Amino acid sequence: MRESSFDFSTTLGSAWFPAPVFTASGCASSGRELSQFFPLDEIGAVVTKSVMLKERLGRPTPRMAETPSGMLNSIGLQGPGIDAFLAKDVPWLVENKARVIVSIAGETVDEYGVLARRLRSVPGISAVEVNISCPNVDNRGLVFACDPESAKAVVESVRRTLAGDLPIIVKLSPDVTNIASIARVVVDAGADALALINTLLGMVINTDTMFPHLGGKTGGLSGPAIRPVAVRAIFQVHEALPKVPILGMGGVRTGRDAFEMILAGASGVSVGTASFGNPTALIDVQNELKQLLISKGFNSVQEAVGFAHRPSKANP
Amino acid sequence: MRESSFDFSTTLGSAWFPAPVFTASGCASSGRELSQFFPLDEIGAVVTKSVMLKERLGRPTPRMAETPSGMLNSIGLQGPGIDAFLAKDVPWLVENKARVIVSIAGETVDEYGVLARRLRSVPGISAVEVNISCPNVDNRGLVFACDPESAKAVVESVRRTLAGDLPIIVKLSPDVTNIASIARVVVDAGADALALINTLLGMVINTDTMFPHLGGKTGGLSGPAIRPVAVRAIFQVHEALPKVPILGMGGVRTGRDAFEMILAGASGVSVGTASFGNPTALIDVQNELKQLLISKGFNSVQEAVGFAHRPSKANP
Amino acid sequence: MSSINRHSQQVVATILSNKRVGQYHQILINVGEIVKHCKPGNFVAIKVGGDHSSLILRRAFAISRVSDRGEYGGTMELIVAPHGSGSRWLCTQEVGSSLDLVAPLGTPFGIPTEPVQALLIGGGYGSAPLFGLAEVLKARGCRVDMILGASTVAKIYAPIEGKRSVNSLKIYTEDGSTGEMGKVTDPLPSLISEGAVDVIYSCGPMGMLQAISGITSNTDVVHQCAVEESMACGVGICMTCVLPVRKSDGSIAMLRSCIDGPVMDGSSVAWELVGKNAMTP
Amino acid sequence: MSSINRHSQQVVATILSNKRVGQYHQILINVGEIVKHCKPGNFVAIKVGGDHSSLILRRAFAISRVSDRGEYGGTMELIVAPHGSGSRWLCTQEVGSSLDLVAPLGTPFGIPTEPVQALLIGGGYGSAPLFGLAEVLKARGCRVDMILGASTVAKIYAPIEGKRSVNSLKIYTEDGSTGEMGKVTDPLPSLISEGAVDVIYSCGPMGMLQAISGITSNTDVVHQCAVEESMACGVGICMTCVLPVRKSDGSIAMLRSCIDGPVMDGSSVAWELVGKNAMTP
Ligand SMILES: Cc1cc2nc3c(=O)[nH]c(=O)nc-3n(C[C@H](O)[C@H](O)[C@H](O)COP(=O)(O)OP(=O)(O)OC[C@H]3O[C@@H](n4cnc5c(N)ncnc54)[C@H](O)[C@@H]3O)c2cc1C
Ligand SMILES: Cc1cc2nc3c(=O)[nH]c(=O)nc-3n(C[C@H](O)[C@H](O)[C@H](O)COP(=O)(O)OP(=O)(O)OC[C@H]3O[C@@H](n4cnc5c(N)ncnc54)[C@H](O)[C@@H]3O)c2cc1C
Ligand SMILES: Cc1cc2nc3c(=O)[nH]c(=O)nc-3n(C[C@H](O)[C@H](O)[C@H](O)COP(=O)(O)O)c2cc1C
Ligand SMILES: Cc1cc2nc3c(=O)[nH]c(=O)nc-3n(C[C@H](O)[C@H](O)[C@H](O)COP(=O)(O)O)c2cc1C
Ligand code: FES
Ligand code: FES
Repeated sequence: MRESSFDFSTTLGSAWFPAPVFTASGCASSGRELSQFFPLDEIGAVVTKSVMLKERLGRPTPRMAETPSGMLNSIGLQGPGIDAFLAKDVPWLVENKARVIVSIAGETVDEYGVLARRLRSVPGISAVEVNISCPNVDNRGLVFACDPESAKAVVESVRRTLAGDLPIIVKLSPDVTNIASIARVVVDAGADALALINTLLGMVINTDTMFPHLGGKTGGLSGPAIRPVAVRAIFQVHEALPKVPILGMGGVRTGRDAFEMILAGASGVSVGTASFGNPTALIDVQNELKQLLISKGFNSVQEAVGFAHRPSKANP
Repeated sequence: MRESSFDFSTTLGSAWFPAPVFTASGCASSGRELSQFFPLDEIGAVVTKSVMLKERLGRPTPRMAETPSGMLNSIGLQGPGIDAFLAKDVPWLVENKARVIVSIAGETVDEYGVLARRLRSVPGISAVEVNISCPNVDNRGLVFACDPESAKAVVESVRRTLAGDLPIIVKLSPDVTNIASIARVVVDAGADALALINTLLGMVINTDTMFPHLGGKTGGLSGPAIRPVAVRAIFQVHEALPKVPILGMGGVRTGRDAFEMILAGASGVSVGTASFGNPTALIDVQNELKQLLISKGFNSVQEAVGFAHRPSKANP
Repeated sequence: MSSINRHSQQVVATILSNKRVGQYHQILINVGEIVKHCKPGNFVAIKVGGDHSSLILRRAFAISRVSDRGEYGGTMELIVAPHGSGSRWLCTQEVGSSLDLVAPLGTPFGIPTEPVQALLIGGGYGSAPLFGLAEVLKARGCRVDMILGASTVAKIYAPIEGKRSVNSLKIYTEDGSTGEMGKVTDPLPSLISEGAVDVIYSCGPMGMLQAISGITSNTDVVHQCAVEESMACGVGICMTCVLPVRKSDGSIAMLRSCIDGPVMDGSSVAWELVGKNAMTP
Repeated sequence: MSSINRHSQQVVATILSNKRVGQYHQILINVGEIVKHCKPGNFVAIKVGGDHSSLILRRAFAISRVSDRGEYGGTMELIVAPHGSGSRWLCTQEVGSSLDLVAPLGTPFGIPTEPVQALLIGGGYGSAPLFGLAEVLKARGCRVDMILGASTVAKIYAPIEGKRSVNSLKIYTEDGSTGEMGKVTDPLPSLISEGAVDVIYSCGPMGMLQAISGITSNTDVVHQCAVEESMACGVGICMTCVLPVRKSDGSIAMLRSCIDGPVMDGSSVAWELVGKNAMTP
């Protein structure tokens, strides 16, 4: 395989991207900050921090704790609200030729619909990521992604509003008994693609103060520590729903890790926490991934998606 | 606090242990191997590898993969079966003055009852750990611990058989949407204590062969990587059921880690994977934990259990 | 903000020296070209723990001083307190070993265009960036007084060369082991009422910065403080390092101390809300 | 098994030398007293990646040679192939650095009480423990022939001193870059039928061990092989390193290669079941 004829592009639903490496929501702010380190148009797309309807200050500090090969965060969806976001952040990204996936988060089912409506006519957006891993205010604070009924209602509401204008990527939580069954529910409700996985719920106790370390008590666990859980989730969901594109994430730090997720069934890979330790992680992962795919004889990303599911000689 | 008057003992249900540090099931074989490195009577107790009714060869190799700050295993409950185990392993442990917690695993609800019956009159056993994190053969391979109904049935069956002879510790899986609700179900069904947590389901793909690395495809994730998930589970369950003793585990490597779990609500702590990297980990953890508790001014282990739940001045 | 971190780069640098000074380590690093863009107040983010490290986040350290002369080209000095695993690892790195770092990061101290009376206040290793700042202020014709404080003498960092760049230096320790017994804030009210201070530059524990802000609050004294919040990324992408800052309309914004700081206007920080639930804006 | 690992200890040892030899590193470590208990076939488990390592498991290496004389007291030599992150880290450790290791572990090669004709077969770094074994066998009056093989010359480990302790040494490479072109198993059938071999001692890739077992299966030749399975603990507590072994009644047991091995009776290993679902016993 010569590099020149290798097809590095990928698709998520009807959205096309020239490369399969993306930022992870909440790990690239609105994109500007990383653009000091590399041109944003070189990667597949910028997935923006989940935006809510109103401005939000988020959780008290400390908002982070480092853990072995991982970290906890409890940002609490701090952000400017959808209006300021659409007025300032999206135009800047479009001007800088970045492809944009907007991540939205609501406190109620209706809020998701309202957020989706705001996005409908905004130029330059490639897809919407629906982050359902936040607590449902109407329903005892239950996380939408942990409850099939709530998850379904959210996706239906977004689907109704967008009606095919933009591909819908639904982001799931790994903190469920059966992720493949939740995946099936949201796909039936209208998801075009799935993002797997959000952080795992975790806690660190500060042994000096003898209280939970984070201002928000619990936090989301991310980074290399969780990669085996992410790969398992991607593998299980791809096995159950082989035709549904997956945006894989959770602990990707090198091209090898991205390749692992593609073999498990991801069509694209997001890099989150790794950028905190290495501001050019996205570019490094992307270059290494391309070399790996070529060296393994693949002609395109697409050929490698889910390759680990092929029948083996040893265990047919 | 002077060391001499410090009370390092703990209890799990009606069972008393002179120290709160235990082996983790499956991470100390039957105890003999570790006794080359330290006397077994120095630690709280040996929790034996989950034993099944019949001899079992387990899963094909490779059975392990190292992951960032963790590892996957897919042993598949290899073991000699309950009869050989009771004939050979338990007497040896008793002879060597180790306190013994026997871990049992069944493929059906009835098997658990049968296993419990075999233990009833065996001298020298302090408690039974019921590992319900294995697949239920009768019920589509669903893991008992992931299904409240199956979990309940198993615990009831063991409870009926043991009728107070031995404390029952039920070991839960973190791979559930709501661990506190499963905890409540098994306590209502008769568990005297809970063991938290078993491994997380994970996968590594070998990027050379481009197949899942483990012979069993998926495996259980253990080690420091999962500690934040374990601490969170212990904290949540202790909050929901403050009177139920918890045996905490998942990534404990130092005295600080054990202390963290005790603050979260554990009455005792098991050390598993850490022994693979350091054969005297149990002794090191135990010594460090004791020093920490004393330096923080506690008079006993008991005083520190769940201490992180006290109201704080900052967030009353 | 789009100009912030415009000059920051990731470089692999070599340790030229590593000396214990009291309870700190003074570490000199050969960083090359980037020193040209380093200003007092900027910080550096360092990868710790080696190639297979389980510590995945960089650690932030104030740039104490830079030099672009000398036999090694651009060098940077850090003053590191061995606190937890990452900073301890750094303190044990030997001369000749490599460090992966990103610098310069964050906002620098603002330098007045006119000569003013500047008071520099440092707590513990917080004095590190103040000596470089003093030199710049002196070159602008400012009067530069300095007050350093710490719990005990071993935590005072005050190199002899540094003393030359200030007009006066006063030291306070809580245990009285050197200088006056007391806190850096003790002399402040009288200095301010005497009109001896136009601008305070401070760096040190958050409690100290808050106390100084309290004292300067109803005065004309400008207070530029270098804050210190737990940081996961250091480059503005994670939102973990935020501080509550009062906007002109009185509402609260949570600003990132890595990119909208570390140097902030002390009077705008809503100190009473740090670590509290800030609620809606 | 209760006597196995009776002498094993965790020690912090110092690297005395680290030389590249072909594609391997020859690493000499000052381990002290424990050498007294190290026998050919035993292995050592080493902590890798430094203090904050994300690599939480030890790495196993055959003990190539030990010496309890010399200026340093007890020393141990390892031959390490840079394979993945842990072994590569080990190969980059410099003279003077410390290693945390547990040794000696596992079963040693069985030494015949009578003088026999021994054939030692090593594949790649598998030759490492064979030279020490050769010395012991020679001292017992055995005839010792050695065959080494690898894909290419850089993967043949055959130190000059080592050659002195064998009666003959033959080398095979798959690419013919040194010695004969071919495999170590090529000459076996004729050597056996000539009656030139009583016992084979082998160490190398599992495929090679299996092939030798195939050739010896219907002969009187005893085959002691040192196997290599992925190991998490190295001390018998995790059950990850198992191999299917045929018991006398024909049923299969899964034995731990760390504690019931690495040296095993080649004829009892159910090679065809390695990595397969062994089902019920
Ligand atoms: C802008 C800035 C400048 C600093 N300048 C200096 C300096 O000149 N000299 C010096 O000794 N220290 C300085 N610090 C503090 C230094 O960053 C921490 O001591 C260090 O990060 C602790 O890491 P650790 O691994 O030793 O401790 P751990 O407690 O094990 O660290 C755990 C995690 O928390 C983070 N963390 C813990 N404490 C702090 C803290 N105080 N600030 C930011 N992150 C923290 C770490 O980055 C790490 O991710 C500065 C911090 C900031 C934000
Ligand atoms: C008894 C025994 C003796 C050995 N002797 C030698 C020797 O003398 N020289 C030498 O170069 N190598 C030897 N090996 C192989 C050596 O242990 C592996 O090359 C090494 O563990 C690979 O670690 P890594 O981090 O470089 O690779 P990785 O592939 O990154 O290792 C990942 C994990 O898999 C395990 N693993 C991977 N390959 C092996 C393997 N072949 N055997 C056991 N565990 C493995 C590692 O221990 C680690 O936990 C021996 C192995 C065993 C079991
Ligand atoms: C600091 C931080 C903030 C995050 N914020 C969001 C968010 O706003 N929306 C979202 O869907 N996921 C969010 N995530 C989750 C990541 O997008 C990603 O799913 C997760 O971190 C796993 O990937 P990683 O290990 O590469 O970071 C956040 C993660 C981190 C670490
Ligand atoms: C190799 C291995 C085998 C295990 N076998 C069992 C088992 O038989 N029964 C059980 O209840 N848990 C088993 N576990 C889970 C541990 O007991 C423990 O719950 C888990 O590993 C988390 O603790 P750790 O991180 O300290 O290892 C096993 C874990 C490992 C790593
Ligand atoms: S440390 Fe990440 S935004 Fe400031
Ligand atoms: S490596 Fe753990 S039992 Fe052999």
